[in-house]
Amino acid sequence: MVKILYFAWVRERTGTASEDVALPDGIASVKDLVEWQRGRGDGFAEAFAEGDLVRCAVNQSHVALDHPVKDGDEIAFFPPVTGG
Amino acid sequence: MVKILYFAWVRERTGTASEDVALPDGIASVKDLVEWQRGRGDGFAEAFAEGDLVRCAVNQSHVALDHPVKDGDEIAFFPPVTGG
Amino acid sequence: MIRVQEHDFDLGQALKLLTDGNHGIGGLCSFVGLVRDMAGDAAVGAMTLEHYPGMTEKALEEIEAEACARWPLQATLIVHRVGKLEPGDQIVLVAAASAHREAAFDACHYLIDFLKTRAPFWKLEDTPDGPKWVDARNSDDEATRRWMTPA
Amino acid sequence: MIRVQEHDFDLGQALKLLTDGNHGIGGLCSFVGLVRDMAGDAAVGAMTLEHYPGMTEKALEEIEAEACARWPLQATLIVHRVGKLEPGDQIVLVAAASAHREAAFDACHYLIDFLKTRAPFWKLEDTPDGPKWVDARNSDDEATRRWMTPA
Repeated sequence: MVKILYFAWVRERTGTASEDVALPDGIASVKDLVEWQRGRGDGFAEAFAEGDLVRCAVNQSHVALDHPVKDGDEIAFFPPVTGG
Repeated sequence: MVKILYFAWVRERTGTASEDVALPDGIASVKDLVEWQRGRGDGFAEAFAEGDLVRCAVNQSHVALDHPVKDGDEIAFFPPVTGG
Repeated sequence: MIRVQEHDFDLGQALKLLTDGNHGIGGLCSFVGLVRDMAGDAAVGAMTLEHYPGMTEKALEEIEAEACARWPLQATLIVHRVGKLEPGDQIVLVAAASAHREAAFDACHYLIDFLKTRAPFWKLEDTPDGPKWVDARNSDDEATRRWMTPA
Repeated sequence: MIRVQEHDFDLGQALKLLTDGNHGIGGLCSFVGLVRDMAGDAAVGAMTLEHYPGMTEKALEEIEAEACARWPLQATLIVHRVGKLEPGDQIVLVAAASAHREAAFDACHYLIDFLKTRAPFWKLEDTPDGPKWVDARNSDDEATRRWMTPA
Protein backbone atom coordinates (compact mmCIF):
# COMPACT_ATOMS: atom_id res chain seq x y z
CA MET A 1 0.00 0.00 0.00
CA VAL A 2 1.01 3.62 -0.60
CA LYS A 3 -0.66 6.79 0.66
CA ILE A 4 -1.38 9.25 -2.13
CA LEU A 5 -2.19 12.90 -1.37
CA TYR A 6 -3.57 15.53 -3.76
CA PHE A 7 -3.44 19.30 -3.28
CA ALA A 8 -4.97 22.47 -4.77
CA TRP A 9 -6.37 21.97 -8.31
CA VAL A 10 -5.03 18.42 -8.48
CA ARG A 11 -7.20 17.65 -5.47
CA GLU A 12 -10.19 19.42 -7.03
CA ARG A 13 -9.88 17.68 -10.40
CA THR A 14 -9.39 14.20 -8.98
CA GLY A 15 -12.03 14.80 -6.33
CA THR A 16 -9.64 13.14 -3.89
CA ALA A 17 -7.63 14.60 -1.01
CA SER A 18 -6.05 11.39 0.21
CA GLU A 19 -6.24 7.67 -0.50
CA ASP A 20 -4.50 4.46 0.43
CA VAL A 21 -3.95 2.26 -2.62
CA ALA A 22 -2.13 -0.94 -3.42
CA LEU A 23 0.61 -0.21 -5.96
CA PRO A 24 -0.44 -2.00 -9.18
CA ASP A 25 2.06 -4.48 -10.62
CA GLY A 26 4.78 -2.96 -12.76
CA ILE A 27 4.68 0.51 -11.22
CA ALA A 28 8.18 1.33 -10.10
CA SER A 29 8.54 5.10 -10.63
CA VAL A 30 6.60 8.34 -10.30
CA LYS A 31 6.33 8.35 -14.10
CA ASP A 32 4.66 4.89 -14.06
CA LEU A 33 2.26 6.12 -11.38
CA VAL A 34 1.32 9.25 -13.36
CA GLU A 35 0.51 7.12 -16.42
CA TRP A 36 -1.61 4.81 -14.28
CA GLN A 37 -3.47 7.83 -12.83
CA ARG A 38 -4.41 8.97 -16.36
CA GLY A 39 -6.40 5.79 -16.85
CA ARG A 40 -8.46 6.16 -13.68
CA GLY A 41 -11.30 8.26 -15.16
CA ASP A 42 -12.11 11.77 -16.31
CA GLY A 43 -11.09 13.70 -13.21
CA PHE A 44 -7.75 11.94 -12.97
CA ALA A 45 -7.17 12.18 -16.71
CA GLU A 46 -7.75 15.92 -16.52
CA ALA A 47 -5.55 16.41 -13.46
CA PHE A 48 -2.66 14.48 -15.01
CA ALA A 49 -3.17 15.61 -18.62
CA GLU A 50 -0.12 15.86 -20.82
CA GLY A 51 1.42 19.34 -20.71
CA ASP A 52 0.07 20.07 -17.29
CA LEU A 53 2.50 20.73 -14.57
CA VAL A 54 1.70 18.32 -11.79
CA ARG A 55 4.61 18.09 -9.36
CA CYS A 56 5.37 15.19 -7.07
CA ALA A 57 6.81 14.67 -3.62
CA VAL A 58 7.75 11.27 -2.23
CA ASN A 59 7.97 11.06 1.54
CA GLN A 60 7.65 14.85 1.70
CA SER A 61 10.57 15.66 -0.59
CA HIS A 62 10.26 17.07 -4.10
CA VAL A 63 11.22 14.41 -6.66
CA ALA A 64 11.61 14.10 -10.42
CA LEU A 65 9.53 11.78 -12.65
CA ASP A 66 12.14 9.03 -12.61
CA HIS A 67 12.09 8.75 -8.81
CA PRO A 68 11.22 5.21 -7.59
CA VAL A 69 8.02 4.49 -5.65
CA LYS A 70 7.62 1.52 -3.34
CA ASP A 71 5.27 0.09 -0.76
CA GLY A 72 4.86 2.29 2.29
CA ASP A 73 5.68 5.57 0.51
CA GLU A 74 3.72 8.78 1.03
CA ILE A 75 3.29 10.21 -2.46
CA ALA A 76 1.84 13.66 -3.13
CA PHE A 77 0.73 15.30 -6.37
CA PHE A 78 0.24 19.06 -6.59
CA PRO A 79 0.59 22.13 -8.86
CA PRO A 80 3.71 24.33 -8.79
CA VAL A 81 3.73 26.02 -5.39
CA THR A 82 2.53 29.62 -4.98
CA GLY A 83 3.07 30.57 -1.35
CA GLY A 84 4.99 33.47 0.13
CA MET B 1 31.87 85.93 5.54
CA VAL B 2 31.44 82.17 5.36
CA LYS B 3 30.29 79.79 8.10
CA ILE B 4 32.68 76.87 8.55
CA LEU B 5 31.61 73.74 10.47
CA TYR B 6 33.82 70.89 11.69
CA PHE B 7 32.65 67.40 12.68
CA ALA B 8 34.00 64.28 14.43
CA TRP B 9 37.83 64.10 14.55
CA VAL B 10 38.16 67.18 12.34
CA ARG B 11 36.29 69.11 15.06
CA GLU B 12 38.45 67.56 17.78
CA ARG B 13 41.75 68.28 16.02
CA THR B 14 40.89 71.87 15.11
CA GLY B 15 39.29 72.45 18.49
CA THR B 16 36.51 74.22 16.61
CA ALA B 17 32.89 73.21 15.99
CA SER B 18 31.78 76.28 14.08
CA GLU B 19 33.18 79.68 13.10
CA ASP B 20 32.29 82.64 10.94
CA VAL B 21 35.30 83.83 8.97
CA ALA B 22 35.97 86.34 6.23
CA LEU B 23 37.18 84.48 3.15
CA PRO B 24 40.84 85.53 2.68
CA ASP B 25 41.72 87.05 -0.69
CA GLY B 26 42.51 84.58 -3.45
CA ILE B 27 40.48 81.72 -2.00
CA ALA B 28 38.05 80.58 -4.66
CA SER B 29 37.74 76.81 -4.19
CA VAL B 30 37.54 74.18 -1.48
CA LYS B 31 41.11 73.24 -2.36
CA ASP B 32 42.29 76.82 -1.70
CA LEU B 33 40.46 76.80 1.61
CA VAL B 34 42.03 73.48 2.68
CA GLU B 35 45.51 74.86 1.95
CA TRP B 36 44.75 78.00 3.97
CA GLN B 37 43.51 75.84 6.87
CA ARG B 38 46.87 74.02 6.96
CA GLY B 39 48.60 77.30 7.83
CA ARG B 40 46.36 78.12 10.78
CA GLY B 41 48.34 76.26 13.48
CA ASP B 42 49.05 72.79 14.77
CA GLY B 43 45.49 71.53 15.26
CA PHE B 44 44.40 72.68 11.83
CA ALA B 45 47.59 71.39 10.21
CA GLU B 46 46.94 68.00 11.77
CA ALA B 47 43.28 67.94 10.80
CA PHE B 48 44.00 68.83 7.18
CA ALA B 49 47.30 66.91 6.84
CA GLU B 50 48.20 65.53 3.44
CA GLY B 51 46.92 62.00 2.96
CA ASP B 52 44.13 62.44 5.43
CA LEU B 53 40.66 62.06 4.18
CA VAL B 54 38.81 65.20 5.15
CA ARG B 55 35.60 65.51 3.14
CA CYS B 56 33.76 68.73 2.39
CA ALA B 57 30.18 69.85 1.97
CA VAL B 58 29.18 73.26 0.66
CA ASN B 59 25.69 74.37 1.55
CA GLN B 60 24.96 70.90 2.87
CA SER B 61 25.89 69.00 -0.30
CA HIS B 62 28.97 66.81 -0.72
CA VAL B 63 31.45 68.51 -3.05
CA ALA B 64 34.84 67.78 -4.63
CA LEU B 65 38.03 69.79 -3.99
CA ASP B 66 37.57 71.95 -7.07
CA HIS B 67 34.14 73.18 -5.96
CA PRO B 68 33.97 76.99 -5.69
CA VAL B 69 33.45 78.75 -2.37
CA LYS B 70 31.98 82.24 -2.07
CA ASP B 71 30.72 84.70 0.49
CA GLY B 72 27.64 83.46 2.34
CA ASP B 73 28.43 79.74 1.91
CA GLU B 74 28.04 77.19 4.70
CA ILE B 75 31.17 75.01 4.40
CA ALA B 76 31.65 71.82 6.43
CA PHE B 77 34.73 69.63 6.89
CA PHE B 78 34.45 66.10 8.24
CA PRO B 79 35.84 62.55 8.03
CA PRO B 80 34.28 59.90 5.75
CA VAL B 81 30.84 59.16 7.19
CA THR B 82 30.24 56.07 9.33
CA GLY B 83 26.54 55.99 10.16
CA GLY B 84 23.99 53.30 9.59
CA MET C 1 12.80 29.07 13.82
CA ILE C 2 9.80 28.23 11.64
CA ARG C 3 6.08 28.63 12.29
CA VAL C 4 3.05 27.69 10.17
CA GLN C 5 -0.16 29.12 11.60
CA GLU C 6 -3.66 30.37 10.84
CA HIS C 7 -3.55 33.38 13.14
CA ASP C 8 -1.80 36.66 12.40
CA PHE C 9 1.68 37.44 13.73
CA ASP C 10 3.00 40.53 15.49
CA LEU C 11 5.83 41.69 13.24
CA GLY C 12 7.54 43.91 15.82
CA GLN C 13 7.37 41.29 18.56
CA ALA C 14 8.62 38.52 16.27
CA LEU C 15 11.64 40.57 15.16
CA LYS C 16 12.38 41.78 18.68
CA LEU C 17 12.47 38.20 19.97
CA LEU C 18 14.95 37.37 17.22
CA THR C 19 17.58 39.92 18.28
CA ASP C 20 16.89 40.46 21.98
CA GLY C 21 19.97 39.95 24.12
CA ASN C 22 22.21 38.95 21.19
CA HIS C 23 24.78 41.75 20.99
CA GLY C 24 26.67 40.04 18.19
CA ILE C 25 23.92 41.05 15.75
CA GLY C 26 24.77 44.10 13.67
CA GLY C 27 22.02 43.83 11.07
CA LEU C 28 18.54 42.38 10.83
CA CYS C 29 16.83 42.11 7.44
CA SER C 30 13.19 41.13 7.20
CA PHE C 31 10.59 40.68 4.49
CA VAL C 32 6.82 40.61 4.93
CA GLY C 33 4.49 39.48 2.15
CA LEU C 34 1.00 40.98 2.22
CA VAL C 35 -2.26 40.22 0.40
CA ARG C 36 -2.74 42.76 -2.39
CA ASP C 37 -6.20 43.69 -3.65
CA MET C 38 -5.02 43.40 -7.26
CA ALA C 39 -3.39 40.46 -9.04
CA GLY C 40 -2.43 41.39 -12.56
CA ASP C 41 -5.42 43.45 -13.65
CA ALA C 42 -8.03 41.54 -11.66
CA ALA C 43 -9.46 42.72 -8.36
CA VAL C 44 -8.89 40.20 -5.61
CA GLY C 45 -10.98 39.85 -2.49
CA ALA C 46 -10.04 37.25 0.05
CA MET C 47 -7.69 34.37 -0.65
CA THR C 48 -7.23 30.96 0.91
CA LEU C 49 -3.85 29.39 1.50
CA GLU C 50 -3.70 25.61 1.33
CA HIS C 51 -0.59 23.70 2.34
CA TYR C 52 0.79 20.18 2.83
CA PRO C 53 1.05 19.69 6.60
CA GLY C 54 4.24 17.85 7.46
CA MET C 55 6.02 18.55 4.20
CA THR C 56 5.57 22.30 4.72
CA GLU C 57 7.48 22.26 7.99
CA LYS C 58 10.13 19.94 6.53
CA ALA C 59 10.62 22.19 3.49
CA LEU C 60 10.86 25.36 5.57
CA GLU C 61 13.35 23.76 7.95
CA GLU C 62 15.50 22.67 5.01
CA ILE C 63 15.44 26.17 3.51
CA GLU C 64 16.39 27.69 6.86
CA ALA C 65 19.19 25.15 7.41
CA GLU C 66 20.57 25.82 3.93
CA ALA C 67 20.65 29.59 4.59
CA CYS C 68 22.46 29.00 7.90
CA ALA C 69 25.01 26.84 6.09
CA ARG C 70 25.63 29.51 3.44
CA TRP C 71 25.93 32.63 5.59
CA PRO C 72 27.19 33.36 9.13
CA LEU C 73 23.78 34.01 10.67
CA GLN C 74 22.93 34.74 14.28
CA ALA C 75 19.19 34.09 13.89
CA THR C 76 16.58 33.28 11.26
CA LEU C 77 12.80 33.18 11.25
CA ILE C 78 10.13 31.97 8.84
CA VAL C 79 6.45 32.48 9.70
CA HIS C 80 3.82 31.51 7.11
CA ARG C 81 0.08 31.76 7.51
CA VAL C 82 -2.50 29.36 6.07
CA GLY C 83 -6.28 29.52 5.73
CA LYS C 84 -8.37 32.52 4.72
CA LEU C 85 -6.71 35.93 4.32
CA GLU C 86 -8.06 39.36 3.34
CA PRO C 87 -6.36 42.18 1.36
CA GLY C 88 -3.83 43.92 3.60
CA ASP C 89 -3.31 40.80 5.72
CA GLN C 90 0.21 39.56 6.41
CA ILE C 91 0.96 36.25 4.65
CA VAL C 92 4.58 35.54 5.40
CA LEU C 93 7.54 36.85 7.37
CA VAL C 94 11.15 35.87 6.76
CA ALA C 95 14.06 37.41 8.64
CA ALA C 96 17.81 36.91 8.99
CA ALA C 97 20.20 38.50 11.48
CA SER C 98 23.98 38.61 11.16
CA ALA C 99 27.01 40.58 12.33
CA HIS C 100 27.03 42.45 9.00
CA ARG C 101 24.32 43.66 6.68
CA GLU C 102 25.30 41.86 3.46
CA ALA C 103 24.77 38.41 4.99
CA ALA C 104 21.48 39.53 6.54
CA PHE C 105 20.17 40.88 3.21
CA ASP C 106 21.35 37.93 1.14
CA ALA C 107 20.04 35.30 3.55
CA CYS C 108 16.67 37.01 3.92
CA HIS C 109 16.33 37.25 0.14
CA TYR C 110 17.36 33.61 -0.21
CA LEU C 111 14.76 32.49 2.36
CA ILE C 112 11.84 34.11 0.54
CA ASP C 113 13.08 33.09 -2.93
CA PHE C 114 13.28 29.41 -1.96
CA LEU C 115 10.07 29.52 0.06
CA LYS C 116 8.31 30.75 -3.10
CA THR C 117 9.42 27.77 -5.18
CA ARG C 118 9.98 24.95 -2.66
CA ALA C 119 7.50 25.24 0.19
CA PRO C 120 4.18 23.48 -0.55
CA PHE C 121 1.69 26.35 -0.29
CA TRP C 122 -1.04 27.13 -2.83
CA LYS C 123 -3.07 30.32 -3.13
CA LEU C 124 -6.74 30.28 -4.13
CA GLU C 125 -7.90 33.80 -4.92
CA ASP C 126 -11.48 35.06 -4.85
CA THR C 127 -11.88 37.01 -8.09
CA PRO C 128 -14.95 38.58 -9.77
CA ASP C 129 -15.02 35.40 -11.96
CA GLY C 130 -14.99 33.11 -8.94
CA PRO C 131 -12.19 31.36 -7.06
CA LYS C 132 -9.00 30.91 -9.07
CA TRP C 133 -5.79 29.03 -8.24
CA VAL C 134 -2.84 31.36 -8.59
CA ASP C 135 -0.38 30.38 -11.32
CA ALA C 136 3.29 29.99 -10.42
CA ARG C 137 5.42 32.81 -11.81
CA ASN C 138 8.43 32.14 -14.03
CA SER C 139 10.17 35.04 -12.31
CA ASP C 140 10.07 33.06 -9.06
CA ASP C 141 11.86 30.12 -10.68
CA GLU C 142 14.45 32.54 -12.05
CA ALA C 143 14.91 34.12 -8.63
CA THR C 144 15.62 30.70 -7.17
CA ARG C 145 18.04 29.72 -9.94
CA ARG C 146 20.02 32.89 -9.32
CA TRP C 147 21.26 31.40 -6.02
CA MET C 148 22.48 28.21 -7.73
CA THR C 149 25.18 29.81 -9.86
CA PRO C 150 28.53 30.60 -8.22
CA ALA C 151 28.53 34.22 -6.94
CA MET D 1 9.46 59.55 5.45
CA ILE D 2 12.66 60.34 7.32
CA ARG D 3 13.31 60.79 11.03
CA VAL D 4 16.49 61.69 12.95
CA GLN D 5 16.06 61.28 16.67
CA GLU D 6 17.77 60.55 19.99
CA HIS D 7 15.06 58.26 21.34
CA ASP D 8 14.55 54.64 20.36
CA PHE D 9 11.95 53.61 17.77
CA ASP D 10 9.30 50.89 17.88
CA LEU D 11 10.15 48.69 14.90
CA GLY D 12 6.79 46.95 14.68
CA GLN D 13 4.80 50.15 15.00
CA ALA D 14 6.97 51.97 12.45
CA LEU D 15 6.54 49.20 9.87
CA LYS D 16 2.84 48.82 10.56
CA LEU D 17 2.27 52.54 9.95
CA LEU D 18 4.07 52.17 6.63
CA THR D 19 1.71 49.55 5.19
CA ASP D 20 -1.55 50.10 7.08
CA GLY D 21 -4.50 50.57 4.75
CA ASN D 22 -2.41 50.36 1.57
CA HIS D 23 -3.64 47.20 -0.14
CA GLY D 24 -1.43 47.75 -3.16
CA ILE D 25 1.59 46.68 -1.10
CA GLY D 26 2.64 43.07 -1.72
CA GLY D 27 6.04 43.17 -0.06
CA LEU D 28 7.77 45.12 2.69
CA CYS D 29 11.52 44.81 3.17
CA SER D 30 13.21 46.35 6.19
CA PHE D 31 16.69 46.53 7.64
CA VAL D 32 17.63 47.40 11.21
CA GLY D 33 21.20 48.18 12.23
CA LEU D 34 22.11 47.41 15.84
CA VAL D 35 25.07 48.26 18.08
CA ARG D 36 27.34 45.20 18.36
CA ASP D 37 29.55 44.65 21.38
CA MET D 38 32.49 43.76 19.15
CA ALA D 39 34.10 45.81 16.36
CA GLY D 40 36.84 43.85 14.67
CA ASP D 41 38.50 42.15 17.65
CA ALA D 42 37.94 44.96 20.14
CA ALA D 43 35.19 44.96 22.74
CA VAL D 44 32.93 47.97 22.39
CA GLY D 45 30.85 49.48 25.15
CA ALA D 46 28.66 52.43 24.37
CA MET D 47 29.00 54.55 21.25
CA THR D 48 28.03 58.10 20.43
CA LEU D 49 26.58 59.11 17.08
CA GLU D 50 27.37 62.63 15.94
CA HIS D 51 25.69 64.14 12.89
CA TYR D 52 25.38 67.36 10.87
CA PRO D 53 21.92 68.74 11.64
CA GLY D 54 20.34 70.15 8.51
CA MET D 55 22.57 68.30 6.06
CA THR D 56 21.58 64.96 7.59
CA GLU D 57 17.90 65.49 6.81
CA LYS D 58 18.74 66.84 3.36
CA ALA D 59 20.96 63.84 2.55
CA LEU D 60 18.39 61.30 3.76
CA GLU D 61 15.62 62.99 1.78
CA GLU D 62 17.76 62.87 -1.34
CA ILE D 63 18.53 59.17 -0.84
CA GLU D 64 14.84 58.43 -0.31
CA ALA D 65 13.81 60.46 -3.36
CA GLU D 66 16.40 58.68 -5.51
CA ALA D 67 15.09 55.26 -4.41
CA CYS D 68 11.51 56.34 -5.23
CA ALA D 69 12.67 57.47 -8.68
CA ARG D 70 14.41 54.14 -9.35
CA TRP D 71 11.74 51.68 -8.18
CA PRO D 72 7.92 51.66 -8.09
CA LEU D 73 7.59 52.06 -4.32
CA GLN D 74 4.45 52.44 -2.26
CA ALA D 75 6.23 53.64 0.89
CA THR D 76 9.71 54.22 2.27
CA LEU D 77 11.06 55.00 5.72
CA ILE D 78 14.44 56.00 7.14
CA VAL D 79 14.87 56.42 10.90
CA HIS D 80 18.34 57.14 12.29
CA ARG D 81 19.25 57.70 15.91
CA VAL D 82 21.91 60.09 17.22
CA GLY D 83 23.53 60.51 20.63
CA LYS D 84 24.66 57.81 23.02
CA LEU D 85 23.81 54.15 22.25
CA GLU D 86 24.58 50.89 24.07
CA PRO D 87 25.29 47.38 22.65
CA GLY D 88 22.03 45.85 21.44
CA ASP D 89 20.45 49.27 20.79
CA GLN D 90 18.80 49.98 17.47
CA ILE D 91 20.75 52.55 15.39
CA VAL D 92 18.91 52.75 12.10
CA LEU D 93 15.82 51.47 10.32
CA VAL D 94 15.28 51.59 6.58
CA ALA D 95 12.26 50.09 4.86
CA ALA D 96 10.71 49.96 1.41
CA ALA D 97 7.29 48.66 0.37
CA SER D 98 6.23 47.79 -3.18
CA ALA D 99 3.74 45.67 -5.10
CA HIS D 100 6.44 43.03 -5.64
CA ARG D 101 9.31 41.78 -3.53
CA GLU D 102 12.23 42.48 -5.86
CA ALA D 103 11.65 46.24 -5.80
CA ALA D 104 11.18 46.18 -2.03
CA PHE D 105 14.46 44.28 -1.49
CA ASP D 106 16.49 46.32 -3.95
CA ALA D 107 15.21 49.68 -2.70
CA CYS D 108 15.75 48.76 0.95
CA HIS D 109 19.30 47.63 0.20
CA TYR D 110 19.92 50.82 -1.79
CA LEU D 111 18.68 53.00 1.07
CA ILE D 112 21.08 51.53 3.61
CA ASP D 113 24.03 51.38 1.17
CA PHE D 114 23.72 55.08 0.33
CA LEU D 115 22.98 56.08 3.90
CA LYS D 116 26.28 54.43 4.88
CA THR D 117 28.34 56.53 2.47
CA ARG D 118 26.34 59.74 1.99
CA ALA D 119 24.54 60.66 5.21
CA PRO D 120 26.70 62.73 7.59
CA PHE D 121 26.82 60.54 10.69
CA TRP D 122 29.98 59.64 12.62
CA LYS D 123 30.38 56.91 15.22
CA LEU D 124 32.60 57.36 18.28
CA GLU D 125 33.12 54.02 20.02
CA ASP D 126 34.07 53.51 23.65
CA THR D 127 36.85 50.91 23.56
CA PRO D 128 39.21 49.55 26.27
CA ASP D 129 41.80 52.02 24.86
CA GLY D 130 39.43 54.96 25.14
CA PRO D 131 37.02 56.59 22.68
CA LYS D 132 37.84 55.92 19.04
CA TRP D 133 36.28 57.32 15.87
CA VAL D 134 35.13 54.48 13.64
CA ASP D 135 36.94 54.27 10.30
CA ALA D 136 34.91 54.21 7.11
CA ARG D 137 34.90 50.79 5.45
CA ASN D 138 36.01 50.30 1.84
CA SER D 139 33.31 47.67 1.51
CA ASP D 140 30.70 50.39 2.08
CA ASP D 141 32.09 52.43 -0.81
CA GLU D 142 32.02 49.33 -2.98
CA ALA D 143 28.42 48.61 -1.96
CA THR D 144 27.45 52.10 -3.07
CA ARG D 145 29.32 51.88 -6.36
CA ARG D 146 27.49 48.67 -7.18
CA TRP D 147 24.29 50.72 -7.72
CA MET D 148 26.00 53.06 -10.17
CA THR D 149 26.75 50.49 -12.86
CA PRO D 150 23.91 49.58 -15.22
CA ALA D 151 22.09 46.47 -13.96
